[in-house]
Amino acid sequence: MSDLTSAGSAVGGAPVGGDGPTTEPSAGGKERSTSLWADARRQLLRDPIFVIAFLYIVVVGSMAAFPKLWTSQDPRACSTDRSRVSPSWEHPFGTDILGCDYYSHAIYGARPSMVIAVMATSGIVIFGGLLGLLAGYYGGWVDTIISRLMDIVLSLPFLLGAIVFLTVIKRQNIWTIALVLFALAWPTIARIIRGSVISSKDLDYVHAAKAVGARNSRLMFRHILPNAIAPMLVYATIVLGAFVAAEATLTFLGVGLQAPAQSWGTMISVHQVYFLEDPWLLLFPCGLLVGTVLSFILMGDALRDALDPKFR
Amino acid sequence: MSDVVLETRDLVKHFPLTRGIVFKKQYGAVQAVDGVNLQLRRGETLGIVGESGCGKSTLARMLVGLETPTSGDLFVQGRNMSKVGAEERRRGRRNIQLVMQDPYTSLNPRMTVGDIIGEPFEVHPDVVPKGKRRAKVQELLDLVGLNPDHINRYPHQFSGGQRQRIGIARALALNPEIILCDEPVSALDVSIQAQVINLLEKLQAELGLSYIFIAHDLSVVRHIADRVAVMYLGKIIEIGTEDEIYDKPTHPYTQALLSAVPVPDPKLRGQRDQIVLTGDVPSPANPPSGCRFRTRCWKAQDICAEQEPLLVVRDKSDHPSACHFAEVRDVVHATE
Amino acid sequence: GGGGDDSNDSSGQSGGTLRVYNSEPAFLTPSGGDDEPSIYVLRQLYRGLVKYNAETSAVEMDLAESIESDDQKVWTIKLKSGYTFDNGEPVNADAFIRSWNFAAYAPNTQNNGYFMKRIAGIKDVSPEGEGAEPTAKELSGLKKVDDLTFTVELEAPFSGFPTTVGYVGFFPMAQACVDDIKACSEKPIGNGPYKMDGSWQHNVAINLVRSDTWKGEPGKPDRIEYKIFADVDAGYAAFQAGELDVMFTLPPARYKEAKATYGDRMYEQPGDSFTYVGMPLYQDDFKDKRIRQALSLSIDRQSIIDAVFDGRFTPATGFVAPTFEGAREGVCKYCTKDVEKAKQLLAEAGGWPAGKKLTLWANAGAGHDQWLQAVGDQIKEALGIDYELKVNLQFPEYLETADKKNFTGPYRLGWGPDYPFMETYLYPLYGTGAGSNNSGYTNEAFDNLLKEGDSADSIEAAIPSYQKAEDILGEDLPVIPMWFNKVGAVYSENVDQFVWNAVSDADYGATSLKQN
Amino acid sequence: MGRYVIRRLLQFIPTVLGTMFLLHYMTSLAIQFSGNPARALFGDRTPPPALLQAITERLGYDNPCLDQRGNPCFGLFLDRLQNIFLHFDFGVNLRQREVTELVADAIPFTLKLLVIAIVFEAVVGIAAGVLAGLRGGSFLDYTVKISTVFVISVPIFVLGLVVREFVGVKLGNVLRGQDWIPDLISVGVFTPGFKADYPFASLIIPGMVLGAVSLATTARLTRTSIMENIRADYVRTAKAKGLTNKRVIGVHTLRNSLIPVITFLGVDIGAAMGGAVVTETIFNVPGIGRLVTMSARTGESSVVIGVVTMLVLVVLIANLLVDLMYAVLDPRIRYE
Amino acid sequence: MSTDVNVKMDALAGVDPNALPLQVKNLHVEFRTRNGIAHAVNGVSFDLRAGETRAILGESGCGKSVTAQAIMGILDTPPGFITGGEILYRGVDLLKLPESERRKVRANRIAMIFQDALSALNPVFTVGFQLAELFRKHRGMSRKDAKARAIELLDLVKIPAASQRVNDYPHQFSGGMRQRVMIAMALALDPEVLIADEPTTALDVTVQAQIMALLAELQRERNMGLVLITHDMGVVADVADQISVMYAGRVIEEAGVNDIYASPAHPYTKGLLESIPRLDLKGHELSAIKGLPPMLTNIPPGCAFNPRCRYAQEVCRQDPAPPLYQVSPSRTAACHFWKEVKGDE
Ligand SMILES: Nc1ncnc2c1ncn2[C@@H]1O[C@H](COP(=O)(O)OP(=O)(O)OP(=O)(O)O)[C@@H](O)[C@H]1O
Ligand SMILES: Nc1ncnc2c1ncn2[C@@H]1O[C@H](COP(=O)(O)OP(=O)(O)OP(=O)(O)O)[C@@H](O)[C@H]1O
Ligand SMILES: [Mg+2]
Ligand SMILES: [Mg+2]
Repeated sequence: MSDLTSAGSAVGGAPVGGDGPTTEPSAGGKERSTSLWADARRQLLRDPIFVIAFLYIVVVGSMAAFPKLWTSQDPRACSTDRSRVSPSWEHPFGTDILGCDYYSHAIYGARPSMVIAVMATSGIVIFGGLLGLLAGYYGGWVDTIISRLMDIVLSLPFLLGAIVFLTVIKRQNIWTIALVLFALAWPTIARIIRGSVISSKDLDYVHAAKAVGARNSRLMFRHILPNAIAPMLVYATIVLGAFVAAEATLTFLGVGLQAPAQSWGTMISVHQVYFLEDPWLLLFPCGLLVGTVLSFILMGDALRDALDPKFR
Repeated sequence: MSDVVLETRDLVKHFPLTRGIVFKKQYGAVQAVDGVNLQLRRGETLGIVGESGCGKSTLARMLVGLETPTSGDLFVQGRNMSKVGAEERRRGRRNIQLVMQDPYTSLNPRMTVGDIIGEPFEVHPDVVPKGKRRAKVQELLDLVGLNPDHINRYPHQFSGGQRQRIGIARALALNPEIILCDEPVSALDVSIQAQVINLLEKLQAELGLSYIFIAHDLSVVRHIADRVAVMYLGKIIEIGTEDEIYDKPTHPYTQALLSAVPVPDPKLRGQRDQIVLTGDVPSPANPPSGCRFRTRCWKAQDICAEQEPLLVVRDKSDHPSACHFAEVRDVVHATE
Repeated sequence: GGGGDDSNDSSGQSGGTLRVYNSEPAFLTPSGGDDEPSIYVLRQLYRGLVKYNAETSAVEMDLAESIESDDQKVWTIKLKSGYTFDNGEPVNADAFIRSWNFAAYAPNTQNNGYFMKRIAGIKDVSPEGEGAEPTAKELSGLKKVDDLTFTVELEAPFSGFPTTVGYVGFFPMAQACVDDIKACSEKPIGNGPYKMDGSWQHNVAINLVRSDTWKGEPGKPDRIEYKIFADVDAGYAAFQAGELDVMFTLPPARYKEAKATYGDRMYEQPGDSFTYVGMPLYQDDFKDKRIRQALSLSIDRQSIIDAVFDGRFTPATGFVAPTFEGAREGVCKYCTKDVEKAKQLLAEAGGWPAGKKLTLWANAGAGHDQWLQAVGDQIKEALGIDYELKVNLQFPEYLETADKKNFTGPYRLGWGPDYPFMETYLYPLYGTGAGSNNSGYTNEAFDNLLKEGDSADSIEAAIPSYQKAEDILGEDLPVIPMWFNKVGAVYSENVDQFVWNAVSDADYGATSLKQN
Repeated sequence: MGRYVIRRLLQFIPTVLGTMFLLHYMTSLAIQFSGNPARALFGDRTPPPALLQAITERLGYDNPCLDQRGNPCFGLFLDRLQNIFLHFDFGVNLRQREVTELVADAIPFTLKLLVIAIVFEAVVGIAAGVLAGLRGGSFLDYTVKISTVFVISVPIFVLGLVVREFVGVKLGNVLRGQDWIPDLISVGVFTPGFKADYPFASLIIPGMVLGAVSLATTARLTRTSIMENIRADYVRTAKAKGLTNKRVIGVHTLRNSLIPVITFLGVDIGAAMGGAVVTETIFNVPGIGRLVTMSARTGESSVVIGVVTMLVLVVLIANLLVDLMYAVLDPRIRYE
Repeated sequence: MSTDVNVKMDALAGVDPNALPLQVKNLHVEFRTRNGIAHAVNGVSFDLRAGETRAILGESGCGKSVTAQAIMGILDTPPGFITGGEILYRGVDLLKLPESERRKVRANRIAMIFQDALSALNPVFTVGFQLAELFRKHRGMSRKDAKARAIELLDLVKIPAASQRVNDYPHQFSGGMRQRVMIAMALALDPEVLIADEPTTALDVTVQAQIMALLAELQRERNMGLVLITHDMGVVADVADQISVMYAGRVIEEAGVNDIYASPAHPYTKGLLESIPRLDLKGHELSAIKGLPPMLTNIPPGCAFNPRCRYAQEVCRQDPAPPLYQVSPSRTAACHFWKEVKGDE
């Protein structure tokens, strides 16, 4: 009867498990190496909301990176003689109170907003991620110290903390603002990572790797971190949006970027007082800002769905 | 005794229960494994059975070095692993590999099959030279009956049985002598389970492996094991050859366990001598005094509470059994 | 001051509750309150030796019978009798001497101690050296003659002295107030037409009611409620929602809209606060006056005012507010835009160092960067000098930078008069070694003209000297005058007659409500 | 439970001290680098040195360490701690008012605002989340998702300004024109800012604006949580028990789903306090947020330290309460 | 005993007391998912007599639980949809009843036990609350009476110190006790049919023996029909009267318990029996069924088992799938070659 159960495997005895239930149609020939990420990518590209949000971010990103691509006007060529002129063909967004072209302002204003958000976010991802990883992986006193540190920072309400720090630092440029956002926000990511590291460090495959003799660094970076990274990525996307908005809010509170630096935040906070008279002065930068924040959040959402094994 | 490849002496694992923040105070311990003596001979399969929570996995984890014993010694090929340096321990660990219970969680979902099986080579670079690793991985895949072309696939593209084969291939990568299987088939369907069991047996025959095979399915253990140890609350309460345990069980717990296994034969219905135990397994944090089984035992007497029965051969049995009143009773073929 | 009889015949003029905008005051004591919100309240709670005429700014005796001097150095002050504090203490010579001494004595940490700086003996109660301890508790220059008479000796002659004592810092204080200054600030013991109803609800409201101990001309409303706002925009929103009767100021950006909406209930008048761009004369680049003139000539003040401030300011062509006696137009000949002349002057001065950026300074968070940027843009356009802004210093640090003379380029600052006498715009800002002379300007001729004015026989006689001094400034331009503010107040339909005092601003006690 | 509370309270100590030191150091640095905040009291006028010095002393900025850049001023910190913990003396602000008094004045407003915000956020957020969660993927779900996300992506100050202008002033003026609407509504609720005459009603709109920020998160959290729980086995059991749909959702799903939401709401109190900075400024609420913003700008370190320390305590205690609530809601969490 | 409270309060229109307690006819269920339509149940039929135990046997994913959920009416819709068939309770087609009527059947007449008792009990309510709820909502009892009944029930399922344990939460019970609580809950309203979906899979053998003994006892007492879903051939041999073997959403063999074990008529059943290691039969190599069960989104044409079948011929690979052949008066098998399979031993 054994001839019946063995399905012609080279070794004999053990049957080859044929094409499993989850294999793609046998296209023959080449193996496509699909991973969770590849799957997620495919699903994301099919999601119209994600695609629109992504395109929007690409547009904003290119404004930040290559403003010249979008406008040939010099945003600093101003004249108080044409203060607050309504949108026209020549000035599609009109002019601001100093008579500068508002459209080119908006284009050039993308950079500080995006740079701050991107720098602060990469900071918290790297630093927060690392501390979270260490705390979660080693536990014990390492965890105690890092956790207390996180408690201290987290117990400071975010905006209050930012105000205190920025008034103290005083040099309010994109670096310091990014630094403060980073300094106040890293614990959240650290906490997320710590949580997912703690829950994944006892997973069977980590033990399996340990059992073949893998060292701590290998366990951490090869096995634990890649699996903890999905929630972090989702959070990071949302945080990017939050930081874009935070920059504007700090500027409104008078501790954000200062003239002559131009960001959407400064545009909004300078012109918010005119929103009854000349609403477009508020609407254009606000629209860009809200669009960016919205796009980041929606991208984060879509990413979460795509990476969530429950949905596959 | 040169053919003993693995031996434990009084192996103990207690998980402390603590309270306090700065000054941790221990107020008790989960006695997960409490003084286990085992020997594993070359080429043999030692089955370990017992109810959930009795310490089987903890024992296994100590054997492969995932858990440090609280006390006791572990000898691998005569070397006391608790006395050697860290590096040697790491090398010694190569000799014992682990196959885990759940094929769905024991493989890293973000690594390809090739990476998973090849990982041991990266950890121990001296085993296979760099250039030959891929070929070796494919060889292993072939050995466990998977298509070597699937080396770049991810675990989720395989079924449970196939995943378990990947786990076995990973365990085989470092050419170990001992493979520890912690419930390797519990998560699989019967039809698939048989495939894996057959594979394990085939590999043992071909490669001369020694197995420690943990399961709570007594039929599977009987099928594969040469000798069987029965655990209860962190202790081995009976140990012997497969025939001795199944045909001539002497410990009341073993007897109850065996009698509770349903036999897939309706003709035997109502004819078997079923012993239905009452009550639950006591907490390992607070085990009963004396004999740990006495709270559920129908034979229990005063002595059982006072004196812990040793795992020795007694008058009415031919193999070691930790019961003061060890006595053979045929439960499987009871009334045939 | 007249008696208390006139309000009775003009019925419908007196009574009602006036709700006004205010910010949180710092201290409600004459010795401590030096900020606008405090002063607005204090002026209704307290009264001093003199008051200012609402239209002409002229000094009129209030509690004083007379203030006289022969040498402009020793002044004799005679008080009217019969006035008391709310707690019954008499308002006599002691009340004034006590108050001024209390303010001057440094360890009492009273902000208005600053204003006692002209009185003889100030160095002993508030020494200047680093870490020096006061050697006296009382000003040697204050001498009581009898209950209603005392003399004040100044360090140096000052003809404008009578104009200064109408400032709240010179108001009297009761003994009980000095004994517990903290309590006195929470629940003031005033001597004026109103007293506090309840106590100070911090950050929320201050309510005043008519005081029955006041013997002078009574206030019009029965009650004045100061609603406290942290933010002028929030205050304006409340006004729009009908929650305020008077808003003495407007959010800059709302001016146009307010004018359109409340045109007939808007009060506008030239103000006296002076905004300028200071020149760091201690920097080599600014030593040549032609450079300063060129910079000033490049600026179109009106255009900036129109763009950034909705035309709310008056371009400055002099250094003294136009409302002041002795002020003239066109003192500064370089204060209207003339690009050709600017270029020419710059060229004559040897041009601006190539590639060097002009650094424009302002303190952070007060919205100055906007107009400063416009100034920079205009200079850049006219003279081709590129600029950068340095606008990130908080006020304390900014002021310290000014004190230490560390500015590297033109800096914005402002000045408000301490008393209605044109000297207040001159000596403190440009006198050699004067406290607020941040540009480091020194000119002997200027100093001498001021001295001449200070010791003139009367206020009127002093003016010509001061005007000559101002002319020197117009040529030297130690600071570039930008503009004087324009008062823009709005009031609600409940208000019958709104009264603005050119010196002491909105006068709530004199503002009457419609009766219905 | 009591033991747990004590343990948690002890855990606060390092956190509170750490936060206080952080603030102390930041504010000391501020003085070291940018000079004496008392100087700003005099503005353009240069104060007599003795007066400035006396005021500096009175405010406690005379410690010589404040002249050395980078000096952490441990001595000053210890003095402050002593004053705070032994005498409950947090120092004075630039206007020489006791910080404790300032806080006592301001905190009732902030607390009221927070309560309104949290209640609004909880009621509306949870309701929206439940509706969306029950009909995952429907139009309603979509609407809730988009509208809540939209609300978070608008910076709170823009939202606040727009609401103040359009709801408080414009709509309010229309309502105030109608005689039949009671004053409490037209004057009290629809107001552009806080009003002492309507201490509660006039905080409703500011509270809602404050709550709107986290509304989206609450709604989304509830939605996910509901969607997870609605598929849970015990919900299936509840259905199998023949319970009405209302009871299945209202009793068996909601309570479980609310556990993470309540945790979030607790943690959000901290964030809401931060948001109060903006809301209080826009709506002229004389609360803590406005106080601390002003103090930070004028460099009044004692106020900043005092106020933020108290806020941190509030946040920590809120977290503790949430934990306790968690234990009440979820019996699985047991504390020794 | 308090039988009075067990009187069904809500009468169900059209009930024929003489009809079978449960009949499933040609049930079809599909799941509409992102990855296509999964045909989880493709024409399941079986009858259940009072007092009888019918085992539904099959591998993981073959549709056993979905069938049970469809009978209870607790399928997640969407994605699950019943696309055909009838479910008759004493002659009444439950699928045609409005939801409010249907609700009265649940727990009252047909009750269910789930596999994982820990997750099937609500973690945030006491066991007593969850038991008493049934009496309060279906019988309108007061809290106090309901509680008393809950204690009685816990006693009935042999939970020691029931009157104290009634206030405990599920996590405070051991696995076996939780499953007993589930049983108590299912039996509370004295149903005529009990569906037990793998009631002992998560339990140790010794506990499994306790639970199965308890179930058998209660079933006998109440003359209740029991649908036992399991994949444990041993348990089935011990307790079942009738067996339906499922494969890929279809019943492929149906017979009395002795017949199946003695001579399986479907190659799948046969393979299943051969692949279990048996305590009493040691030694010979296990004969495994090669290959894997099909994906339900992509069931092969013809007999779903054909790719794994050693008897398969061309006819098996072609639609339609083999019908249920009448093997003997009381048994059927869906294999074209049932005769060969049955005879081949
Ligand atoms: N890290 C740990 N900390 C504390 N207690 C533990 C830990 N690991 C295991 N235990 C306890 O030790 C006992 C034995 O656990 P173990 O996992 O070895 O049981 P097992 O026999 O493998 O059970 P199963 O059959 O369910 O796998 C259990 O009571 C368990 O709760
Ligand atoms: N909610 C669902 N959404 C999509 N597919 C489902 C859902 N529930 C079940 N299925 C699918 O229906 C098929 C049958 O599932 P079912 O739970 O009935 O299997 P089972 O026979 O009970 O298996 P097990 O022995 O593992 O419990 C499976 O392939 C499963 O993937
Ligand atoms: Mg285990
Ligand atoms: Mg199932």
